[in-house]
Order: sequence, then C-alpha cells, then structure tokens
Amino acid sequence: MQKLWSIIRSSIFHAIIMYVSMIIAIYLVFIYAPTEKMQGIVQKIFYFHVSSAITMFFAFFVVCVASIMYLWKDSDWWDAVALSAAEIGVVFCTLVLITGPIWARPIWGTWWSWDPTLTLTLVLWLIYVAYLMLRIEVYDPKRARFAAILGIVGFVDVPLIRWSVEKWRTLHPKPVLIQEGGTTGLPFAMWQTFVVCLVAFLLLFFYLLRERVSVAQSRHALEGLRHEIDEILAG
Amino acid sequence: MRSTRSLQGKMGEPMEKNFWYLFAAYSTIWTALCVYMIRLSQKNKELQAELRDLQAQIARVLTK
Amino acid sequence: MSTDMMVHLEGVIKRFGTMTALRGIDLKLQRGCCLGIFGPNGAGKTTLLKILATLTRPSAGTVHIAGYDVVKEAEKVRPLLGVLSHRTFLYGRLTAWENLQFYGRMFGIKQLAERITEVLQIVDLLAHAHQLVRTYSRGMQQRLAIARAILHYPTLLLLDEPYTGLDKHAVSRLQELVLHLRSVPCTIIMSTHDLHGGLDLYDEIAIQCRGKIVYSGPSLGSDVQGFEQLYSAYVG
Amino acid sequence: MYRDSNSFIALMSGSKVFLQQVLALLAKDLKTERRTREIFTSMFVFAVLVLVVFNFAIGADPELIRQVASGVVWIALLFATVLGLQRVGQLESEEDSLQGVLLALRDRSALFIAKMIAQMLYLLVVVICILPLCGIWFRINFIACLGELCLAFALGILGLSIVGTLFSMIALHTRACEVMLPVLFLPVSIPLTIAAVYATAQLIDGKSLSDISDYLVFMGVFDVVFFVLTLIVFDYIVED
Repeated sequence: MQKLWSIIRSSIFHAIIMYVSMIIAIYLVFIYAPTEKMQGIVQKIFYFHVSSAITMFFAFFVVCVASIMYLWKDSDWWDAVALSAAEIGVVFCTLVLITGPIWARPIWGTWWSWDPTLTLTLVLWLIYVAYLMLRIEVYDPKRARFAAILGIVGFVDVPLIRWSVEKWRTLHPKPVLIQEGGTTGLPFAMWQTFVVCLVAFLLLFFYLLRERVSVAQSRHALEGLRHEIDEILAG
Repeated sequence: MRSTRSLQGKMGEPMEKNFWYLFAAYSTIWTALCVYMIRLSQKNKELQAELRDLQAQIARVLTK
Repeated sequence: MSTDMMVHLEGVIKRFGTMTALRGIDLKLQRGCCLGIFGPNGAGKTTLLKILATLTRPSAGTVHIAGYDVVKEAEKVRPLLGVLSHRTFLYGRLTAWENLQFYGRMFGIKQLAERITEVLQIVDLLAHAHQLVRTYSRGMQQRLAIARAILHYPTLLLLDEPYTGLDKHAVSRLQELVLHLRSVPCTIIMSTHDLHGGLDLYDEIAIQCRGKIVYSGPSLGSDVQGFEQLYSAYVG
Repeated sequence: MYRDSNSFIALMSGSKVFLQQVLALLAKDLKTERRTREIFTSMFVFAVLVLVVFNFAIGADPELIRQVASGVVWIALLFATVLGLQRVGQLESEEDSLQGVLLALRDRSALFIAKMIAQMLYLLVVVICILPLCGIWFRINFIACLGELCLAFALGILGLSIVGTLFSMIALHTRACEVMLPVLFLPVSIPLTIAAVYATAQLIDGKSLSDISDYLVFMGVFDVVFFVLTLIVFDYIVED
C-alpha cells in the first residue's frame, strides 16, 4: 500500500500521466473534435489558448495563496512555491499573449484587438514580470517578503483590472469579431475536448511546479551548505 | 456590418492559409514549453555541478 | 520572569535566508548593568542589537526586555529603548532642535522644550541648536544622535559601534555620558570591535564570535592586556 | 471585542498616540518640504514637461488635444507620483532615519498613513497648479465642472498615494530603487488610471456626476481595497 502511494507521488509517475493526458488532448483536438463551421480550422487554437489562460490564472492564484502562507508561516517552502508558480504563470501568460494574436489575425483580421481578457493578460504579465524582477538576485528574505506582498496585491488587482478594462473597451469601437469568446454554444464534443485539454494543462502546470520547487529548494539548501563551508574554512 | 463583410472575405481565402496559423500557434506553445523545460533542466545541471563542487571542497577540508 | 532582569535572551537564533547570523544566544543582564559585547566584524553583534531593538524578529528563541516579549509586546518595549548606531537617524534638512522636537513628539514627551534644552546641554550643542544638521561635522552629528537616543528617558540604551567616525571630543563625551547614565538606573549594552576604548566602563563583558557568545563574565577593569589575551584566546 | 473598560481606555489612548505620531511625522515631512521645496518642484516641473511633450506628440489639432487631455493630465500625475516618492525615499534613507522612526512608532501603520497623506498633499498642490495651465494650453473649461472634478481627482489622487506609498516603501528597501518603483507601481495602478481618465474625460465633455457614478464607485472600491490591504501587509514591509 505504502509502495503504491510512493509510486503515485513519484515525479516520473506524474510525468507519465501528464504526457498521456497531453497526447489524448492532442488527439481530441485534431482528430476527434469537429471543425467549427464559421472559423474553420483555426478555431482549434481555442483549446490550448483558453487552457493556457485558465492555467495562468490558476498559477497566479497559487502565487497569492503561497504568498499569504509564506508571510504567515515564514517557511521557505511556501516561498519556493510562490516563486515557482509565478515563473510558470508568466510562461503560460506569454503563451496566451502569443496564441491570442495568432488566433485573432485570421478571425478578426487584426493581430491585436485589446479584447478585455487579452488586455487583462497583458497587464498581469507586466505585474508578474515585475515580481520576477524583484526575485532576480540571490535569495534574500526581505525581497521574498516584498515579492509575497506583490503576489497578493497582484492577484487582488485581477478583478479590478478586469472591470476597468471591460469598461474601457465599451468606449472604443469593437473590432470585427464573429463570435465573442468562443465558449458559448459549444457542441458537446468540443466541450469534451476542451475539458481534457484543461486537465492536461493543469497536470502540466503541477508537474512543472513540482520540478521548479525542487530546483528552488535544492538551490536554497546548497547555498546554506556553501555558507557553512565558508565559515568552517574561515574558522 | 463591417464584421460580416470581412468575415466573408476571410472565409473566401484558401483553407491552407488558416492552417498555417494553427500550425504557428501550436508550435509556439510547444517551443515555449520546451525552452522553459530546457532552462529548468539547465538550472538543475548547474545545481548538480555546484553540489559536486561543494563535495570536493568538503573532501579537501576533511583531508587537511 | 523576574523583572529585575532587564534583558533576558534564551536560545535566540536568527537566519537570513540561508545565512545564520545568530546561532543560539543566551544572555541575562541585571537592571543597571553595563554590558560590552566585543567581537570581530560579522559576528552578528548588529543583528543581536537589532533584535533587542525590535527592528527584526528572531527566527527562534525568546527575548524579554523588562519582562516584555520583544515580538509580541514590541510597542511596550520600544519606549524603553534608546538606540545609537553609526548611522545617526537624523534628518539633515532639519535643524537640531527640529529633529529632537520630531522625535520628542513621536514619543509624546511632556514639556518638550525644557527636555530638548536639557539634552542639548548634555551633549554641548545648545549653541548650534538652530543650525541645519547637514552643516554639522560628523562628530557633532553623532553627539546630536546621542541626544536623540536619550531624549525620551530610555531605561535600556543600545549602542551599536558608537565610536565609529567620532572625534576625540565626542568619544570622551560619550564615555562621560555612559558614566552619567549608569548613575541613573539605566541599563546599557554596547557592541564594539575596538578593544581599547574605555574598558573600565563595563560591568560585564561578552565576546561574540560567529553568531555565538563564546565568553561572558565580569569586567576585568582597565586591564587591557589581560582582556586582549582573553579575546584572542576565544576569537583566535 | 473590548469587553472590559480597561482595554477600552488602552484603545483610546492608543488611538491618541497614533494620531499624535501621524501628526508628528506629517509635520516633519512638510517642514522639510517647506524648507527645500525639492519634492514639489521636481513633481511640478516634471508634470508640466509631460504636458508640453504630449502636446507636441499629439500635434496642433485642438479637437484631438481636447479629447486626450484628461489622459495626458493623469499620465503627468502618475509620473509625478513616481518621481515624488523616489525623492521621499532618498530623504528617509540618507541617515537610516527610517529606523529611528520605526523605533519610536507604537503602531507602524502610522508611518504609512502619514506618508500617504503627505503624498496626497503634494499631488493636490501639483494638480491645483497644472489644471489652469492645462485649461489654457488645451482650451478646456475646467471651471464649468469644478466640483465634480474635485471629487474625481480626490479619489484618483488618494488611490495613487496609497499604491505609491506601498511600493515606495518596498523600493526603499531594495537596491536599484529608481527602477523598481515604476515597474511595480505603474501596472498595479492601471485600473485606477483607466477609471480616473474616463471619469475626467466625461466630466470635461459636460456629463453629470450620475453619468460617471460607476467610475467614482470603482475608484472608491479600489482605494478601500488597497488601503486595507496595505494596512494588513505594512508590518511585513518595514520589518528588517
């Protein structure tokens, strides 16, 4: 029983599940899901684009929770989680920002449309890049604390940005778009595909998070060892 | 009204062109994830090197 | 916890990320004592004083000042403390008087003007009271910092390397002041890496090295050589 | 919460000390500023420069300028906030006087409140100085909607001061403070800026208060959220 548990917890098992679900997701996207009549084949970008967007929001949510826990418990593990989730969140954020225009170009006829969600993503990208800038230097608990505060503030800012951006968009002429968002009125097969994609992306996120946290932790431990050795050598 | 016109214009284009967008989107996702994972493994490698370095230092201290 | 113990530290550990600055400090100090903490640079003296000053929290262990916990009851500890470091905490764009007035208001001192005059007299700066602090010499600024530190009648004085950048006049003034404060029941903790300055000031001495108190005991009086031997035996 | 009268008295005396400390900090900041006028001057000159440069960037079309005027004014204020907070940070860190202040504080949020009020006052003076200039250069009649504008500007300036003070305290403790402050401050304050710009623009267009009420409510919500958030986390910022 314990052995089974340790297998389930192991990194390689996680990787295999992630890999398999990703393959299934790709199969569903390209073979199973029907081609949308209006947008044609580009609509298939939707599955990975929206999955990355949701994963990104989830990552930033993890940053916020881990930051609160770090301030509360003052444990390095939570800090490592926050930093790792922020980094991975920025990666997914970048994906959203790249695939968004690629989707928009054939459908809306323009690369960039200041669509509310895309604009929100852009602002979030700026905030969390600032977060990573705070963390560029070697580990310093003061900076970790500041970053934790930014992690909380950034996530609290999300609904505020969302509201303001939506409000701001209604003041401008809308770009040519066929179907807002794309999730409304999806056929069942498309829904299935989308859910599987989302699950695959979340598994990918957790896998990356796990690896990144272990890197952060071993770096931390190594730094501690190095200090100790320096002291032994000096003393 | 502009929207429907431009839609028809787009839909009139050959299918392969849109296919390129799909290809671009999925390949960038793949590339970005790949780059990130390579960076992660590089970091891991750096850490391994540092660990070996430290082990060597400890060995040196012990032999002294 | 008996309250005649002014300072009581138990198992204080402070980590900065992967660095450990303090590794288990135990220290007791009677009310009215004057303790000198000696140690090389990087021994963690400043960190220790910062913990006592409620400016930073210990990672582990407990610290009590006059029976108050410095983490949980910091707001009760702070008015008891007078802190003097090698930075003066003064505003260069204000006059000496205005600086003291500001700190006096922060502490809610009654009859502030009389008190400011008094402390300025003690540090010999009354004549320059209305001069901008940025025009002061380093020694004058440090003297004003002394006035700032004792302004609110502190009962525990924390001096972190107070001799840094001081002229002769200021050093002797500071030492006189420490003697004067000892007659008032005022507890003093001074950290320094200078072994020669006024050893006879202290009642107790401690030697700190690499985050630990390696020696503590009663003062050796003005026996500089004996102390130097002791110091090099522990610090190496 | 405060069951016995003793703790109530303690609370009352605590709030009295709090007020005293806020006032002392504020008096100190304003006294320094009155002597040097450093912060105001740099903020004001910078804001005017932004106005002028944008004027050239937009071109000579008076209608176009009128349309973007409120955006330009708020960008000027945004950058002026960053500049002012950088100066304030320098003043506090020169002789580590922040530590001295922290040693004297009973409740550390007094420092936040005092800095926020000071920043608000500086911004207020800058606004009062640049609005007439703006009115003349961009040919906008601000007087027609002065009361409504006051409300919009008050809410906007309050928000900028709160967020700005929060991040200036963070930037103060990090190296490369000059770079970090705008990088942290600008993206987080985007929603506030959007609401403030459009509220101002619609007021200039002759809309009434009820037309822009959702912007005002939004700015109020933003201010309250960030104020509460900053009060909660402030202890973690100033701790060494």
